[in-house]
Amino acid sequence: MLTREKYSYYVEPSALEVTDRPRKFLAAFAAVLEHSNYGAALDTYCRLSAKCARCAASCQLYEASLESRDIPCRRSDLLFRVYRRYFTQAGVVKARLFGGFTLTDEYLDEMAEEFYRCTACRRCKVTCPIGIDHGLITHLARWLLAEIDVIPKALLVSVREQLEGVGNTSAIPVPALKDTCEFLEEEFQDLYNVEIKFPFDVEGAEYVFFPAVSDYLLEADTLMGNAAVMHVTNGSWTIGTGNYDGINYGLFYSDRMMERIVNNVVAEVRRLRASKVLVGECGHATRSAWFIPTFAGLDAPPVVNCMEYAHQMLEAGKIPLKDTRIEERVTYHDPCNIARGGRITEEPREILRAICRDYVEMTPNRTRNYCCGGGGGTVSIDEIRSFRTGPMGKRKAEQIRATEAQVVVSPCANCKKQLREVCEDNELEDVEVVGLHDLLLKVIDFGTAESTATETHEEYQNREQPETGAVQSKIAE
Amino acid sequence: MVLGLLRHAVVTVSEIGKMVRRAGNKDIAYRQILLATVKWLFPVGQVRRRFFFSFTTLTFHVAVIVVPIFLAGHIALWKSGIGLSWPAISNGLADVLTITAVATAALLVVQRATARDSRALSRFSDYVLPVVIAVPFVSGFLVMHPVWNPFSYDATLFVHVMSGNVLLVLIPMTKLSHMALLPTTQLVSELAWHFPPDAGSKVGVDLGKEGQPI
Amino acid sequence: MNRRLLILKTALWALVGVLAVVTVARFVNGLGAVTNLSDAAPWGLWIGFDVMGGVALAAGGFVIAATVYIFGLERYRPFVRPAILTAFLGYVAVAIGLLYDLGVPWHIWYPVRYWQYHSALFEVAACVILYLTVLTLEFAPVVLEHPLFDKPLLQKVLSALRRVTIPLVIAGIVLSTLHQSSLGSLFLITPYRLHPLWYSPIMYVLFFISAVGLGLMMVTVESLLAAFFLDHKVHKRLLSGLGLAAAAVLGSYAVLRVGDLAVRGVLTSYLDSSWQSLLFVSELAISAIIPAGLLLIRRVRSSIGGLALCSALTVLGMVMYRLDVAIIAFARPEHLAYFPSWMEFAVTLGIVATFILIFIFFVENFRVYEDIGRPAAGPGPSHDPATLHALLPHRLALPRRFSLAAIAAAAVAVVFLPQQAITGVVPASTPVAASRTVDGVPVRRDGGGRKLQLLDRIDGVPEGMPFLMIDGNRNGYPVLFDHKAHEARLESDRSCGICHHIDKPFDRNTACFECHGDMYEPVSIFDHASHVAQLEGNAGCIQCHEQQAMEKTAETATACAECHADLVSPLSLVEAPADRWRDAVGYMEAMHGLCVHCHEASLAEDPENVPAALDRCDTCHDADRPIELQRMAPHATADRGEGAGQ
Amino acid sequence: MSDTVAILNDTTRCTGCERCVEACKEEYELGRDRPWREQGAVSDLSSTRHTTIIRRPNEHYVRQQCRHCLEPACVSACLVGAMQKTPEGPVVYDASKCMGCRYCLAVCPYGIPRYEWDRRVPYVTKCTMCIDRIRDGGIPACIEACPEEATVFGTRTELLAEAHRRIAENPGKYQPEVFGEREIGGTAVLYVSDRSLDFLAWKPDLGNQPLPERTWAALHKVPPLMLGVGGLMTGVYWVVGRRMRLASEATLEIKPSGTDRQRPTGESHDGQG
Repeated sequence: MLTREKYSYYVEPSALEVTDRPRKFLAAFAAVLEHSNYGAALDTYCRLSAKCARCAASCQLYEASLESRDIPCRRSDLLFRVYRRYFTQAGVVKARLFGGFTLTDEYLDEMAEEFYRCTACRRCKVTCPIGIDHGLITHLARWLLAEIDVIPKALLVSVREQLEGVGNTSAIPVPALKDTCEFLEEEFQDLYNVEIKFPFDVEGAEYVFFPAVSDYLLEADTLMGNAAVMHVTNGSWTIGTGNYDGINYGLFYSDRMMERIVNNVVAEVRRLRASKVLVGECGHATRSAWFIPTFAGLDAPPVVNCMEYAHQMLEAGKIPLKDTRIEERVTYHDPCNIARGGRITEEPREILRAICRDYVEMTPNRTRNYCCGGGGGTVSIDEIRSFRTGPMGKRKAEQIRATEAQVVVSPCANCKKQLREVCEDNELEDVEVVGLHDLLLKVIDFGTAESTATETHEEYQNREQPETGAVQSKIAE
Repeated sequence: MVLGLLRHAVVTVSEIGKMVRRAGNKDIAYRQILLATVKWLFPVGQVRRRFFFSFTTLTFHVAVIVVPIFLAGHIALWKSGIGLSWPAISNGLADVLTITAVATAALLVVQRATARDSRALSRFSDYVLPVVIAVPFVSGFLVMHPVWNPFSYDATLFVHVMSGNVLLVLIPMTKLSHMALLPTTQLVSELAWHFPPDAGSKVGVDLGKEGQPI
Repeated sequence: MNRRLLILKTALWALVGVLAVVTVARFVNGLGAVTNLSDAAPWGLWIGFDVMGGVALAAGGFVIAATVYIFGLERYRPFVRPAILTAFLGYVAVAIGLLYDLGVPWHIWYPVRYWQYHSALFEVAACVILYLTVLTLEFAPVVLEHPLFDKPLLQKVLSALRRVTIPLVIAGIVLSTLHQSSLGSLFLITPYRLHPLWYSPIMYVLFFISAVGLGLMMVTVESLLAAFFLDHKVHKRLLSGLGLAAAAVLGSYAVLRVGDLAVRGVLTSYLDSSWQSLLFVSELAISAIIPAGLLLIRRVRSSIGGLALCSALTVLGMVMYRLDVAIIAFARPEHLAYFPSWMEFAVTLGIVATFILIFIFFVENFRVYEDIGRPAAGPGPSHDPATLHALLPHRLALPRRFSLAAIAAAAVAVVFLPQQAITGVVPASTPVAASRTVDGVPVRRDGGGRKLQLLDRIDGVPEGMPFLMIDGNRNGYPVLFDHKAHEARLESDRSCGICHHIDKPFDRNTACFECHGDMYEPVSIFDHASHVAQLEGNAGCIQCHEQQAMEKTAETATACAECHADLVSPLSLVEAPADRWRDAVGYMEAMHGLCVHCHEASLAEDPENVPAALDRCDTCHDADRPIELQRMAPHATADRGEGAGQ
Repeated sequence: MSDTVAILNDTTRCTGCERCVEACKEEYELGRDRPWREQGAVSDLSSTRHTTIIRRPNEHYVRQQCRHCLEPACVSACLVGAMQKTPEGPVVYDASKCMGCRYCLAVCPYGIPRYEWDRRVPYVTKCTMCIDRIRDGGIPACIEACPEEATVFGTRTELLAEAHRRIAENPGKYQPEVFGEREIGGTAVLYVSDRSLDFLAWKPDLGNQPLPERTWAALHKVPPLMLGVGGLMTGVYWVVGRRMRLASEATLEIKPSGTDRQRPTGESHDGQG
């Protein structure tokens, strides 16, 4: 039963039967203000927002759509109005005197629609003269909407699967996981004639590996790249069969879910008595992992992104490289979640400069980069693909076209899926979107004969991809 | 007014204190936040797409901040009041800056009305505020040059002082409070992301959703 | 937190805000700036209410402690802790109130160092200090029970305190008996000032018994208020028990009081209808007779309304008794009658509010009342979208709400601060009036001096001559100045400049009072308005204030002499001080400076043909004249006090 | 009473020339009189004027100053002993001990001590009979400055004799009694006057009983009261405690219903006699 007519994205049928939503929304809002730290930020933003629309100049969605509802300040004002009316003394007095605004269902629907057009890439925070973080407001608004069951079905189903179902967002049972890994090991054998094992449940390993679980289905090369790097640098790592999913859609729509998912990750690390968390190539997985100290308290396991690890090893010269380099023109896309705060921007660039002959930068980049268009979980909502690749992704497509690069490196599962869709829909078919470790895989010298055979780009292209239908069907119904 | 501002500051600081106490992840990059605050206070290199609007705001802010604080007359008042004094700018410069302040205030209103993006957003107070800010500057200018002042000296001085007071009263009520609160915005935005460890579960308990299927 | 408590706390925080402002004014500008106290009224509201009233109101502590611990009436146990808390906070409030009243507050502990045991005040101070420490020890267990303090060392202290409670209670009772009574004996030494209706040799007994009665009633008031604001369950049966005891005590107080008057034979004097006897009757009725009578009736005693009425009356009455003794019945001259300034009320109310807030804090966070542990989480605000209540949770809302109330009240308080509270005490200004010409006839005086006799126009004596009646402050003691005689002595019109040493433009004999505007204080003679008017308004500014940007003050303006060169008369007797242009000395000093100086000089030159008593005060200031003036100018009342002593 | 120094003021001789006031001001640099709100006229006693002339009708001038009583109420009232009666006689004020409670202002029968209400740190001010001059063998500044011999300095017995001599010599002229001889136990400053000087005190007849005796009458009962009440309380506690213990043992054996104690008699209100 398609529930498409209410919002531009699917919602659980039960969400439509929720009655008395404004009261529940206000109750949730009061509870969140009570227990969280959002109160002070929200109050400061309500007072200071100067409505100067400078953020409009930096929001790629507004530049493309030019609709006034897409101005970040206006979208956040939806929530500010509710806060001012119900949660400030002045608002209540004004309401008592002049009647004024009351929260209605239509208003909530408008909020639901607006807040899922924004990918919370926080590009507007950088240019806002007052420093208002509209990404934070979107994050908070989505949590409040989630409390009245307005959650995109794609995210809801994945999280339900992760917390109550099989244990990860793509519902990959452990045997399927092992089977994929064996397949990859065979791949190593015949491609590079090297014996690389995917270690499972190694007690006391230094790293527990948490990639985006969709890598096991979609990004075999990235996994192989990761395994290769770990093998070559003989880092002690393992994959926890209890929980091998770094994805955390809670970050996108509900702190409640995020808290539970992060606690699961920490529990797994504790179960394996490992010391560190190694996050695979995924922007939001890394960012969620950075919240581990928040939830796990003082003795939280430190978090290392696989790129940071690879860069560290490369600097230390522990990764033997072939003398051949990647020939094609390569450019790098900064995933918002790890680049906006400026935490991981230089490491991937140095690796790429080391292994590519023709590396070129997109402009703007690093902390002021454009969002791939599918951030904030919107990538898994396929029904709004036209919106994502259209208004949202247009700016990105132009950026890629400007660099004329053949290969776009993006160390984030969501970004890769989105960028591939953007390239398909914006006549950039010949551009290939890969992860950083895919390229690393090609240049690592395993020290065995076969490894010298450079596999040309085309052979790689038409190699048979593992079956991906399973995920699609799961999300659709 | 002074008491109001004092309270404003104390309440903000106490709330920030509470946030830090409740946050799960306590190591906050204070140095980095400080750096960001300083960068925001002096927005060099921010002038990009809507250059003209940015230029007006910058000059407006320079004029509006420098003149009241460094005017020789004001400093003399501070000196006779509490004995505090600091170097002042020349009166010529003060006149020039006052005129630029008034001009840019007018420009601000015009640009806000003409630009499509900001027109969609602006509330009534956004148009009125620059005018209210301009009034003390105009009356101040007239008080400084009684010869060109068509009105009586005392009336103009009264308007100058009272409009200044009105401005001070408006600070906590309108967006002018960014004067007082701007330094804390960066810190507050950063702290908001430092969640209390059990915030989610407590909200779940409050809303009676504990243990319910997702 | 129910709505009533919220409103109460907001109001209390507002009072604290006002207290803050007045505290700053009091300690920056001293006592004179903030209070109406004077030499004739050294003790005002702060001593009358805060110290004497406060000590009496805090008597509940030792009364209940005695009832429960000594007389073993266990069922009054629930009242012990609140009573001890009230007593403890009451005595701290007394100490804080004293800090405001003392001229040298940092010497407040000196009674510990310097002993002068002949003084009743020493006994009060010693017992209050000791009793405060006893109360602290008595109340400490309640605090130490809090989980915050369960460190082993503190627990040892707690158990030690619990063991020593009985001796503490006994010490508390003894000390209370001593200082409640010695508060009364403070006034034994002033029989001549305290009205006979209140003064009695056994005042200390009356003070002690009234304190006991008040203590019992105070416990009732406190539990009723706690019920109203803090949802504390009222033990009606126990309160009625207390009520009966109070009735007995108040009754005996009233009998003793009236009996004492009869014994001293003063009873007859209170029958007259003076306001003192009216005050005495109403005070005695409110404090003892009505409550005691009502409390004897069982129905009243066991109804909440009855208890509330009686306890309120007693509290009001006993506080009135303290205020009467300290202030109202304390004789002082009419022109120095004392009424507390609003700032004194603000400090008293502020201190009371602060300690009620602290009381509520203790009640909410420690186990003071059995049934009020943590405040019960009241029903949350309704989240219905049409609601008109702010939904912000208390954690965020309360600090803002209370600080707003405090700051707003403080701002209003600053507005009402009188000038001298801001800039320090300013001497009162006495404007000077013009002298008047009147007819009169010189009359020979027996002492050789020439006495001038005022004439009424109707007398119409031809040889009468006009002379000036100089009475600057219109107090009815004029000085008669024979202008003609002086003119003759100083060679007629050329000599005007001798006295008229500075004249206004185009005026050769500007009168003294036009410049010397105040009787005693120097006053500026520069009239800015007339200058602006003459120099064509705005355009004229720069003629005096050349540097436009600089602050326009007297110092930065051009000197007066540049325009007004000729106004200083060369003959002037008054030597020209440097900045003569700005301040003219007080009128009295100017007149004495000119006249007395000249009289003494001329007396010294040729004593023969100059009347001998020229330099004596009563030559000019004739003490008898007011009687005549009364006849001629009834409006000029002689308001001179009979003398400072009276 | 050892023979203290004293002052005799004869109001008939005083001409109101206020030279004594000027001399007092110079001696202690008291400065210009200012019209404060808390005092009557400018010329009343104040913190800048320790002695003044009260001007009464028909040239009757009375010099008002501290009477330096033999049994001073202010000395007995001051709880820190800032006011002391010096062996030589005058009552002096020690500012370093004063805590500003102003009890002395309230108790002085003649309302003499004045307070520096305008000062931020105020102290009591009053005439100290130029104690330093007396100690160096000199005489107070005011007496030195009086041109009319209206105020004379000497020992009290001497001046009493002189006063009675003057009254005897011109009977019609003076009031029969010397003011200050026996009033409230006698004062060191004596007055002979042609008219009654009752207006100097708060009430015309102060009586001859020294004021400190009235407080001491109550205060000397304090030690016995302390022991009495202490003993009473301990006794009652012991008695009541024993009875309750017996009652509780009784209830343990035969478990009757909880008997209700009779109504409390409240704190015993006999207090001290």
